[in-house]
Amino acid sequence: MTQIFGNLLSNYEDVVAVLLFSIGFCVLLFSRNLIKKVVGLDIMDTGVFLLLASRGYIAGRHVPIIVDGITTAEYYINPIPAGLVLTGIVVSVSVSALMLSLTVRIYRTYHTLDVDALYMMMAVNKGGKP
Amino acid sequence: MSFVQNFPFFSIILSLLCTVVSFILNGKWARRLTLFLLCAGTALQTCTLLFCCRGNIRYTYMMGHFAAPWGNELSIGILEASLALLFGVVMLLSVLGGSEHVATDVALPKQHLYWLMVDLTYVSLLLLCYTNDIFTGYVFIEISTIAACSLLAAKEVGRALIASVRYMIFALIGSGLFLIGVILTYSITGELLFPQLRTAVTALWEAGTYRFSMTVAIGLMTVGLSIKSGLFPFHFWLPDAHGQATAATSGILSGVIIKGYIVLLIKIIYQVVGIDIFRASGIQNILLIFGVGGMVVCSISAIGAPRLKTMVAFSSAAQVGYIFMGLGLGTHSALLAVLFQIFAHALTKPMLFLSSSSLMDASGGRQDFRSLWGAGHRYPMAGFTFTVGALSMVGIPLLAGFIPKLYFALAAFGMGWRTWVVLLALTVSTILNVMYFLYTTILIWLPGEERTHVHERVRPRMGTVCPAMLLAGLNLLVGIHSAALAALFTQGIDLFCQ
Amino acid sequence: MMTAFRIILLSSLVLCAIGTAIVKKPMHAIIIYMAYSVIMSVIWILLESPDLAITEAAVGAGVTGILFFLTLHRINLIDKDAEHDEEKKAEEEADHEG
Amino acid sequence: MRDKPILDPEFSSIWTLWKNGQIDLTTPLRSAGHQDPKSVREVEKYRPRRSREAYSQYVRRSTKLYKIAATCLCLIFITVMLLTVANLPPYGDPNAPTVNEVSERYLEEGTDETGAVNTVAGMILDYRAFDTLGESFVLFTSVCAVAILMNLSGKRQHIKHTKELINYADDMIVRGVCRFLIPVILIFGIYILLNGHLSPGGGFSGGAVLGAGLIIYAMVWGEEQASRIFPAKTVRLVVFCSLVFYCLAKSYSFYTGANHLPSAIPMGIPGHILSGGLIMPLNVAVGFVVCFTMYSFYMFFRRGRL
Repeated sequence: MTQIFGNLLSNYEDVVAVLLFSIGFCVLLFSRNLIKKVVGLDIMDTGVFLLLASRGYIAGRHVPIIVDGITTAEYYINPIPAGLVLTGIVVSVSVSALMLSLTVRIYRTYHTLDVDALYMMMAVNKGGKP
Repeated sequence: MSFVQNFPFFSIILSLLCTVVSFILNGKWARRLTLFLLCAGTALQTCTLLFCCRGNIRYTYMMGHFAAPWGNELSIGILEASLALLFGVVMLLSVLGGSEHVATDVALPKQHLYWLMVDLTYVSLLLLCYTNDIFTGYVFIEISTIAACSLLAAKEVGRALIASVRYMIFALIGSGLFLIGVILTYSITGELLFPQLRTAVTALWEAGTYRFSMTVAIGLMTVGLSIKSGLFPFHFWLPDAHGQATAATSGILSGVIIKGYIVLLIKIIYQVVGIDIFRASGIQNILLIFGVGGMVVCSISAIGAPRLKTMVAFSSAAQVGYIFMGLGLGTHSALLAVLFQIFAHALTKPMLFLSSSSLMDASGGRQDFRSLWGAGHRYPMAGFTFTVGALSMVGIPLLAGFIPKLYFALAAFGMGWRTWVVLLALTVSTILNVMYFLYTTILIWLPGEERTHVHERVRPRMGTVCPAMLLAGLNLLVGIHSAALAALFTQGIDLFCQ
Repeated sequence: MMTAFRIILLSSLVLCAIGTAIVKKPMHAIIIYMAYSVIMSVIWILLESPDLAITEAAVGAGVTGILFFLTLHRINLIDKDAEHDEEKKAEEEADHEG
Repeated sequence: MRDKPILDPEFSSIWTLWKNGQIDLTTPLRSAGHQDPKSVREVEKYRPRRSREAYSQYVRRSTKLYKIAATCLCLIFITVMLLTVANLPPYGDPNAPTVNEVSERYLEEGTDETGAVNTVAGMILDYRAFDTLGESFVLFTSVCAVAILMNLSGKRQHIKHTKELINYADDMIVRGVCRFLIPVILIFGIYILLNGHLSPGGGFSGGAVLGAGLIIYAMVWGEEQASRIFPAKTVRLVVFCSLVFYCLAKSYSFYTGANHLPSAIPMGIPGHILSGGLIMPLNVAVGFVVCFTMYSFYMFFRRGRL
C-alpha cells in the first residue's frame, strides 16, 4: 500500500493525466449538454496526451533538437512521444470540429442540446413511419 | 523482391489519391471513381492473395527507407489479403446496390463528398487489415470513425443525425480507451511495431514486471475495439446507427466497418499479445461471456424490434457476439470459425439491408411489419434475396451462415465448461434467429394484399437487385465450397500465428 | 523551484478540468477550457516539447475555442431565426416525420 | 398492435430497460399481421401516439439506472488507472523502457539519415511518415465531414442570417491592433512552417498558426472580404494540390524504400535552410492543408459555405 502511494507520488504527472482523462470521461458520460460533452471529450484527449508526453520526459535532459553537434542520446529526451502527441492533437481537433457541426445540425432540427431529450424525441417518434 | 509485393501499398496510395481527386469532382464522376477504385483494389488484392498462397509466404513491407523498429511497416499474408479482398468486394456490391438510394437520400451538391467518404472507408479498412504498427492502426481507426459517421449523417434527416451523434460518442470513448491502452503498452515496452512488441511483451510477462499494467493495457485496447465494433453491453449505438442510414451505408457499416475493428483486434491478440498471454490475462473468458451474452440478448432485442432495418441491425449485434465468442475460445479452430463468421456475415448483411430497402420501397417507404405484409409478392426479386439472407443468418446448410456455426460447435469440443456454454448459446441463438428471421420471411410472402395500403407491384430496379443477387450467389458459393476456403484459412492461420 | 511550479500548473489544470465539469453554462465551460489549453501549452514547454506547445496554443486555445464560440453563435442565430420564422416550423415538422 | 400499455409492469421491468439500451423503446409487434383488415384500417386512422408523460417517466427511470451504472464504471476506471500508474516506470527515469535503441537511433543518426536537425520533424516526416500521412487525411476527412453537415448550398437553405450588429472593422482599436497583429502572426506562422526541420514547429504548428491568422482576418473584416481573397475554388485547389503532392512524394519514398532503391533526393547539409530532403516541402504541404482546413472550419461554421 505504501509502495503504491509512493509510486503515485513519484509519478504525479501521470496521476494528473489519469485524473484529467477520468474527469473528461465523467463529463462525457454525465453531462447532458452536447457542447459540454465535446469539452469533456477534448479534456479526455489532452489527458491521454499528457500521459504520453510525461512518459517520454526524462529529468534533466533537453529538447530533441540537435544543437552544437552533440549527438549523444543521453543529452536529449525521447522524441517519439512528442511526435505521437502531435498526431493526436490534430486528430482531436478534427473530431471536435465534426462533433460541433453535428451539434449545430441537431440544434437546427430539434432546437435542443439535451441528449436525453433528443433520444426521447427519437424514441417517441419510433414505430409508424420509417 | 517481387513486383506483386508492392500491390497492397499501391492499392492504399491509389485509394488515397482517389479520395483527394473526388474532392474536386462532381457526384457522378466521384461515384465512377469510387467504383473504379473498388474494382482496382479488388484486382490488386486478388493478385496479392494468389501470390501469398502460391509462395505460402507472409512478408513485411517497409514504408520508407527504414526497417522494422524505426519505420512504419505493412505486414501482408494470406489472412490479411483475403480479408481485404472480402471487404473490397462487399463494399463494391453494397455501393452498387445502394447507388439509387444514395441519389435520393443525399443532397446533390454533397454526393461527391459521400463517395469520398466511401473511398476513405476503404483505405482505412485496407490499413486495418495490413497494418503492422499499432499507432498507424489508431490513426486509421479515427479515419474510419469519422468517415462512417459522415456516411451516416449524409442522409441529413433528424434521426440519422441523432444516431450519428450517439455513434460518435461511443466510438470516441472507444478510441480514447484504445489510445490509452496503446500508450500504456508503449510506456512499458518502448515499441510500436507488432513483431518487436510481441518480443517485448513476452519477455516482460515472463519476467513478471509490470504485469498489472500489461493486463490493463491489453484490456483497454480490447474494450476500446469492442465498443467500436458493438459488442453486447456497449451495443446501444449500433441498431440506430445501422438502421437509420441509407441502404449503402447500412451495408458498409454493418458488413465491413465493424469487421475492420475486429480484424485489428485479432491482429493485436495474436501478433502483439500472443494467445497464451491473452489467455493467462483472463480477458479471454470475459470476451467469451460477453460474446455469448450478445448472441442471446441482441437476438431477443431483435424480436422486439418494431421495424425491419432495426431488426436486421440488432441481428448484426448478435452476429458480432458470435465473433467475440470465437475470440474468447482462443484456439486455432475457433479462429477459423471466426473468419468464416466474418465472411458469412459480411456477405449476408449488406444483402439483407439492400433487400430491406427494396421491400420498403415496395411498401410505400414504410418499414413497420404491418406495411411489409406480402411485400415479397410486390417485389419478388427483393423478397428472394431477403429470404436467402434470412436463411443464411438462421444457418440453413448450403448457405454461408451455416458454416461458422458448424465450426464454432467443432471448435468448442474439449474445452471444459466452455463447451457447454458455447453449445447452449449456439442452440438458443439459432432458435431466436429462427423466430425473428423466419417470422419476417413468412410475413413478406403471406398472401392477402388487402391488408396493406400499397397494392401495385414495383418494377424491379436492376441496379439494386443485381448486386443483391450477386451477394446471394457468393453466399451460396461460400456455403458449398467451404472446404476450399477452410484450407485457405488454415494455411493463412498457420502463417499468421507462427 | 521548477517542481513547485510544475505542481502548481498541474493542480490548476485539474481545477480547470473540474471547473468545466461543474459549471452549468456551456459558455463558461468553454472559457475555462481555453484557460486549460493555455496552461497545457505551458506544461508542454516544461516537458521539453516546444513543438507541442506551439500546436496546443494555436489549436487548443485558438481554433478549437473559436469553433466552440461559433457553435454557440450559430445556436443563438437559430433561436432568433426560429422566433421570426413561421415557415421554418413547417419544415421542422417535415424533418420530424422524415 | 401497440395497444400494450406503456406502464405494464412486465413491460417496463428493468430487464426490458436494459435489454433495449438505455432508452430504446421497442414495442413487440409480434401480432402485427394477425388482425383483420377492418381493424387495421381503424388503427391506421387512430394511430396512438405514445403518451409523452408515461414515456418521460420511463426515461427518468432508465436515466437513473444509467447514472448508477456510469458512476460505478467511472469509479472502477479511476481506481484501475491509478493502480496502473503506480505500476508504471518512474517519471523522468533515464532507464525507462521507452529509452531504447529506437529513440537512440533517432537522436544519434537522425540528423545524418533524414537531414533534419529537429528530431521530432525528422521522425514524423521521415521515419514514421506514414502515420503523418494518415494524420493529414484525418484532417481532410473531418473537413469533408463538416462540409457535408454544415454546407447550406444543399437541399435546405432555410437559415436566415440575422444581420450582424457589430462591425469589427469599424472599431478603431480592433482594426488598429489587427492591422499590426495579423502580419506578425502570419510571418511567425511562415517562419515556423519553413523552419520546421531546424527549430520547433513544422507543418502542423505552422499551419495552425497561419490558419488562426486567417481566421482573425475573416473575423474582423468579414467573411465576404476573406472569401474575396481566398475564394472557395482556391481553397479547394490548394488543399487538393498539397495533398496530391504529399501523396506522390511520400509514395515515391515509400516505393524506393521498400524496393531498396536509392532515393534521388539530396539531403543537403544539416542545419541549413535548404536541407532535410523532402522534409521542408512536405512541411509546406502539410502547413497548407492544416491552414486551409482551420480556415474552412471557420467559414463553414460561420456562414455555411467556403
